[in-house]
Amino acid sequence: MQRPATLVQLTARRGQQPALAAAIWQRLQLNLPQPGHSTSDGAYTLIWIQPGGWLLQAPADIGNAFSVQLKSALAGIAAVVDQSHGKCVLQVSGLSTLEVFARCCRLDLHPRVFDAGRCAVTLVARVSCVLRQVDATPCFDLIVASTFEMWLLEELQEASHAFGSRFIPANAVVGM
Amino acid sequence: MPARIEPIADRYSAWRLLKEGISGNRGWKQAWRKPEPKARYDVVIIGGGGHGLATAHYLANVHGITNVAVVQKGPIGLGNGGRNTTIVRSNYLLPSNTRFYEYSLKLWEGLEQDLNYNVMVSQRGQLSLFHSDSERDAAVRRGNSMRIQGVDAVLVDGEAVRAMLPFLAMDNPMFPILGGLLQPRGGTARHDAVIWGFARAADRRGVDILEHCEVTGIRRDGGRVVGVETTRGFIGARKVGIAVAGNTSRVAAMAGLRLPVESHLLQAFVSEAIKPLINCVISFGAGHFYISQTDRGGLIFGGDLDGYNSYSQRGNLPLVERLMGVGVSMIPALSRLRVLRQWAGIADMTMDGSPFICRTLIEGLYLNGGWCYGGFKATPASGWCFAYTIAKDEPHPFNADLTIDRFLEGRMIDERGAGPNPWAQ
Amino acid sequence: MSVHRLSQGGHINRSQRLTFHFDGRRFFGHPGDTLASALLASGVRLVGRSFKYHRPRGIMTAGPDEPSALVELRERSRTEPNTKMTDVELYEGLQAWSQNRWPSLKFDLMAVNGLAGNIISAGFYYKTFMWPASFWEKLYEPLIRHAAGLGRATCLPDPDHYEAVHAHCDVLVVGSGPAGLAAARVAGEVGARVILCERDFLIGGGLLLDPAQESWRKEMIATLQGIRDVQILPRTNIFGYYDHNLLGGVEQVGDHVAEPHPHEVRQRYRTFRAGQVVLATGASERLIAFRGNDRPGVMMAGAALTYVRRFGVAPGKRAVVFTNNDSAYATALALAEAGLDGVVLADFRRENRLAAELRAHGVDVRFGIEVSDFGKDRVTLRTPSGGGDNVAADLLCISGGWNPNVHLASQSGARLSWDATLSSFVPGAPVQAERSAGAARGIVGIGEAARDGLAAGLAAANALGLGGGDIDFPLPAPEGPCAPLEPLWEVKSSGKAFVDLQHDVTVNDIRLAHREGFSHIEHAKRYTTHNMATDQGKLGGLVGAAILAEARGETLEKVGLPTFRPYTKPVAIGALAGGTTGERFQPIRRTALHGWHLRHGAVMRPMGAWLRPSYYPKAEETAWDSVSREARGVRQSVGICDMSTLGKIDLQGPDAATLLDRLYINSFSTLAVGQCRYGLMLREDGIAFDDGTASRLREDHFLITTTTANAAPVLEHMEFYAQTVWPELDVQLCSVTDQWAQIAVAGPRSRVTLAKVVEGLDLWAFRFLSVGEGHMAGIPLRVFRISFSGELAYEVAVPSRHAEIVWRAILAAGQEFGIVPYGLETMDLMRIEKGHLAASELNGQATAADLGVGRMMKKTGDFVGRVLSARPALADPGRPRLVGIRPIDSGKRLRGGAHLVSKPGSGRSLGWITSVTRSIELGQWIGLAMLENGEAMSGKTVHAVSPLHDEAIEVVVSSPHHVDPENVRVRN
Amino acid sequence: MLLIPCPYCGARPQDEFHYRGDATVKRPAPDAGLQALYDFVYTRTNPRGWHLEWWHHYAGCRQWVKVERNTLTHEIRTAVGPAEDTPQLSA
Repeated sequence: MQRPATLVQLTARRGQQPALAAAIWQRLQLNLPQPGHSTSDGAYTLIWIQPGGWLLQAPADIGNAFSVQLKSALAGIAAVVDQSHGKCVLQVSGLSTLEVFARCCRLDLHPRVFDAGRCAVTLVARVSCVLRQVDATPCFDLIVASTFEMWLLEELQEASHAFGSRFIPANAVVGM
Repeated sequence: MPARIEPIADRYSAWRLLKEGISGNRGWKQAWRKPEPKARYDVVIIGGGGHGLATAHYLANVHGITNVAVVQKGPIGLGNGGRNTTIVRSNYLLPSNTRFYEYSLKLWEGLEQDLNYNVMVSQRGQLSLFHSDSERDAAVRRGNSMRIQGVDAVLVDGEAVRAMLPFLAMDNPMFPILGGLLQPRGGTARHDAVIWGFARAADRRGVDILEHCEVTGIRRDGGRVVGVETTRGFIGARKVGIAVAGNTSRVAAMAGLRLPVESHLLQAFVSEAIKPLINCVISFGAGHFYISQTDRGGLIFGGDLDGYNSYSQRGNLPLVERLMGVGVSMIPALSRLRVLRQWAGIADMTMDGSPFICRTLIEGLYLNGGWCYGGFKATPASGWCFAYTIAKDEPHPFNADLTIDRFLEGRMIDERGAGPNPWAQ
Repeated sequence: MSVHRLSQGGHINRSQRLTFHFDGRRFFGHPGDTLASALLASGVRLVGRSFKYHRPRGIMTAGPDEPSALVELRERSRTEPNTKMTDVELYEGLQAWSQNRWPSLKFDLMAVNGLAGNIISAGFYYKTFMWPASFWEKLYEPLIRHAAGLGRATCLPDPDHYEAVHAHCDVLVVGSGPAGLAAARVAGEVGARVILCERDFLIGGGLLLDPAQESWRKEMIATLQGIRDVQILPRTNIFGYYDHNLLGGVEQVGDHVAEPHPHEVRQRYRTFRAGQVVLATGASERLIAFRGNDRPGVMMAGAALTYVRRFGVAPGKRAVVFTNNDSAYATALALAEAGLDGVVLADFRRENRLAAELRAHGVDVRFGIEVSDFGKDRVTLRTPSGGGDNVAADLLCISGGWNPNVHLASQSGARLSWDATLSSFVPGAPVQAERSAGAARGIVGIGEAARDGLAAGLAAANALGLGGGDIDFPLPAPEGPCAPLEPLWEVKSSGKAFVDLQHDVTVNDIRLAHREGFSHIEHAKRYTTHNMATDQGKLGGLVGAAILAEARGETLEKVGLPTFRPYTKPVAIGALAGGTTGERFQPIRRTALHGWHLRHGAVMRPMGAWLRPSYYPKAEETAWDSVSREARGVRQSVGICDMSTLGKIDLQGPDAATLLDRLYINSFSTLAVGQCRYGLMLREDGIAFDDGTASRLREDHFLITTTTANAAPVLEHMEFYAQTVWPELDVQLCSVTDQWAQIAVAGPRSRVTLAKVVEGLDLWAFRFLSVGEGHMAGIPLRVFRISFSGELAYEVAVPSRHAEIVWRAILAAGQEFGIVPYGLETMDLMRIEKGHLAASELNGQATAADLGVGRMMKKTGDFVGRVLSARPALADPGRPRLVGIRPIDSGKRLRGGAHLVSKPGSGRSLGWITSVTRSIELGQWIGLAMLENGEAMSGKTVHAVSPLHDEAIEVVVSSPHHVDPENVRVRN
Repeated sequence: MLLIPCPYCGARPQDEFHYRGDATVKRPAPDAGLQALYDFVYTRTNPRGWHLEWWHHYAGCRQWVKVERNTLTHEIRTAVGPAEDTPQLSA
């Protein structure tokens, strides 16, 4: 039911953040984003999740080999943990998106304070999620622990009840 | 026990009520006097809440120590004594607690006659519901512990619960109600009346209740206490007892004591008055929720702490949202009833969830505190044991375990097994 | 047209008629009406009975301040007791009933209580019902309970829905009168994100009562609707002001229709996190205490004005208006204009310049007059000199002055200060980012309030760094100064003069409370129940305080008011729950194999947030049939179990082993790569916290497992020590609970089964307590040789999305051995047979030694809990220790929670039973227990008693390891 | 719903955090003895006023955040990361 993606959690070893930034730049030409932000080239997205920690979102078809390669490339620089199965990505977009989030999230997502590229690790429907604004259409990626996926889909359904939303479990894209 | 010296004319009774009613209610006296402080007392109790006033009552009426003052920062009884959910019960697991609270329940059962004041002890039963096999085993362990110590407890199965309380949602997917542990002698009492009843009874025996008299310091001479500094001047005392729930750490600090206590918020709620719906006290394991109905008709309910240190007496919404969620999940009919008022008290949470009634390192200084959110039901026994401890300078067996030292010695009385996490106790 | 309905004016739609029922009688009203206005239009005066004396009562107010006009609204599962008819928007088909009367509203037998008024005065119940003691619960209390209460609640579940919505804004404006509208507009025009909340269904507040302001009201609404970042929320009452500028409110989405729209909620709980708040909550009119001030026909003057001007209703035929201030002049004028005969204005003051205008409209204006009684259609007027006059009137409007609605300001933490001009309290200096505006801070006049609102809105925006530029829009003209109010709280006379109409509290009750020493405002409140009714003393709170002040001989300012707390008006409990009830009460977590379990008939059981298979019954099987079949299957051949809920934490970094050494009582730095080890963690207080295994995947890479319940607490605990106590350690932690599904394969045939599935790992060379990597059809697997069942067993970790493929492959491989899927019940059965710990033993009260694993404690080095676990009482060998028990009579059953005693009837418990099961291996009940001196008691007999079940059986004490104590099978 | 100013994530609602008590007590050295451990685990100043305390941002960045909050007013004036020191506490 997930929107397929490869997800890898990167946590810099003590004092190795500059080395991690350099290694990531060399491999992906992406900067390590600051807290509350993400960087993306469309295919690869780096999301800040904690001090010294990022979630790398990569195409689904890139396969196991990717995280294995990354592991060896970052040996001694960062802990590399595959979370492709541990988390899944839901995409929520459409005109009523902010209204739906107002029903299940307590953050202020008004475009003045939370614009494209911003991200937050926060509670959505009482479950810890990574919330990232993909673009201001608005469109959000919601990354959630896979064991809570069904819960979250049900809650999003509930929150979008009044907006006549269509709900497409096949690729878990919620359109408003 | 010394004879009670109470002017017959001031006794409360139905006849008196009738007589006063006919003559315009002109003959009622002040429930307690408003005396000026004396220079010295045998005992000064800091704290005019239920526990402090009960202590004074038992000092006077059991131990014959009547040269006693109860000093209170503002008016009496507006702390936790006046803002609790009025539940009385003795359904504890650990023997130290069970015997203490059971003695308290026995005192409750005779309190109206003892005080000549209707404190409305109403033993309509207290039912603790369980939602899983392991919660049932824990309830069985607790109930058996009570029964072994001679306390009433009945295990009620799911069907019987359904019959007793047809409005319960028995089949919540995450919190099915499998049954409950009932203490038939549990119930409620009228909280304000308890304060006023103890105050009146102590006053009639000569205890001075000194309101608007804030303690600003505890004066010592060497290792011994000699009195208290107050906003109404210094008051000498041979012995000083602290019974200031909500402010235990602060007052103890005046005597240089540091305690294993954190002060936390506990909220309570009352609904609009409705005709009788809930006859007993019900508590749910699911998310911790308890509810009863007052004689006036309001549903009184509460749950967990807000969960952070606070002296503010103002609660916040997370607890409210969660509590109402549990309430409606368990009793769906609550949904359309309206909550009228919410308030909060300061609970002095200890590191094992159990209180202190003990001597301190300072001679003549005694401590009663750390009642977490269980202080109301303890009121009579707390006063009784504290009075005993002060009068005899040694603990009664009922409070022998309730010392501060227990943490250093490893004798915690941890009902919940939550450990030194006061917010979780 | 109804008898009292005016032919024109007001904000009702006369072209449409709504039908409704009150006490079974049919009435008509119009859109725009409240239930109260529609009943008044129909000439209904008696609508309710009071709480204690059951006195007849009418409609006093036109809003949520109403103390008397309460009804049971709607029926069956939608019953809403105690609903204020003044706060109910009329809808087609509305059904309402009067309450707290028997047998009927007109003839209420309980009214006999009124005759005993002097006896059942304040606090009477504290003085009686004490004898005999046993009669309280049996007789007195049931009588009191039956008589008390107001409306009846339903026992049925609520069919309607609720939701929570969380909003953020720069400026929240509460109240949409002139001040609120102006504040919202100016803040919106300087670019602030504004939310304007109005509890009423119409926007405008006091503007709705003045036809001359209608065009301005409409223009303001239209302008606000045109500003993009301004949101207007009618029917939204703010009930509380909380910390950090968060306010709570409820929007009544579907209360003005018979049933909410199918896709809509009934009520919406809203939170507002505001940068700045403008409280434009207006003012409430207060009562004057006099004999008969509660009778049907008495109405607040402002309410009467509202009925005439907003609802087009004449609330009576002949009226007296009794006032001590200017505001009631508008009422008298409106009543006269509405065509009432002989309107008398009795002004307590000496003179007033407004009199001429009123007299010109035929109003009989009299000065220096007070109302001393209101009887049936007769008002007694009295002059200070003692002269009297009776005036025929069926409507008596009263105004004792206005109290600013300071409820929310007070809740926000602001102190109140006394305003002598108003004889009332106004908000003092703000504590949070809020300010009051207009009547809410005592500003009188629509033009004045609008100007004040504009200033407040601008100041709020400025405080957020918004603003600049001249914002200018037309405002209503100021009304100019009004004549001062002359305080009047009570007109003294014999008889009952009420300060709290719903709770029947009289001035004499307040005085009695004072005589008995209940002189502090909070004591008086509690003793008399003044202010504790559903209107929370909005009408008479200050009046009662004034009576108390007089009795105490002190100023009203000194006496003060009881603390303001939520809720500004009562809130449906379901609304506050916000829809998170029933199945949505808490998040539900499902493993990757959840679907398979359901498809294969598993009985699911909640466990924390998880749903887990309890057992997999086949057709006709009882629970025990299923469990015993599953357990036999494992013990005799092979079984498979979903263990995915175990917590899994990934630890990396050069100092990972050091951190584990400091967190567990045993060592992990000595663990070889490819090995795993059982470990126990203590809390810092020395009590056992959690157990699990740690596996060393690489030199600097560990994977630890936790119990299901403690997965989150253990990670938090590790983060505490890693981040705050030993931040110098280079360790990276993260949860991989969701990444890996974990499948236990247990039983003597587990190896041969698994060998058919796992590639790249030689299971015959793979020793007990090893970890290795393999794969299946390209799916990477981690294999652990560990056992919770006591059998030869493995746990296979698989990336969770591939879990079902691997699970099915294992099932297929084991088919020839009769492989069984097994659930929690079987797992529990086997772990009890084996003597492994679970939550019933790890209950936060036991030490490592108590649990029989004290030997694991390393001899040297620091670890969490070491020091405090050595405290004397914890180190006492006499403490209850983990043992096994079984009944001597093998036919008897054991009960979890039974206690162990030396002999039945003993009053001293020696311990208790933590876990029980029927053993497959031993063919009888067995249990684990905590028993004093447990080790020394082995082989001895004690009694397991459960007085709750009236049971006592003899049991023999053994090692907790009922099955294979030598651990032969797991090493096989 | 308090707003906890997480030094990493910004102001966040209280329900993303677990409150974890007094942050002024420091775990003593392993050989400091029973009394020192006892004080660390059990003894609390429990002030009525400014209080330095732990809030674990469990639903966010998972840091143990040190927050200075007034226990009487609930006002918050500083928040720092787990291993940082705050400006001197004053009443």
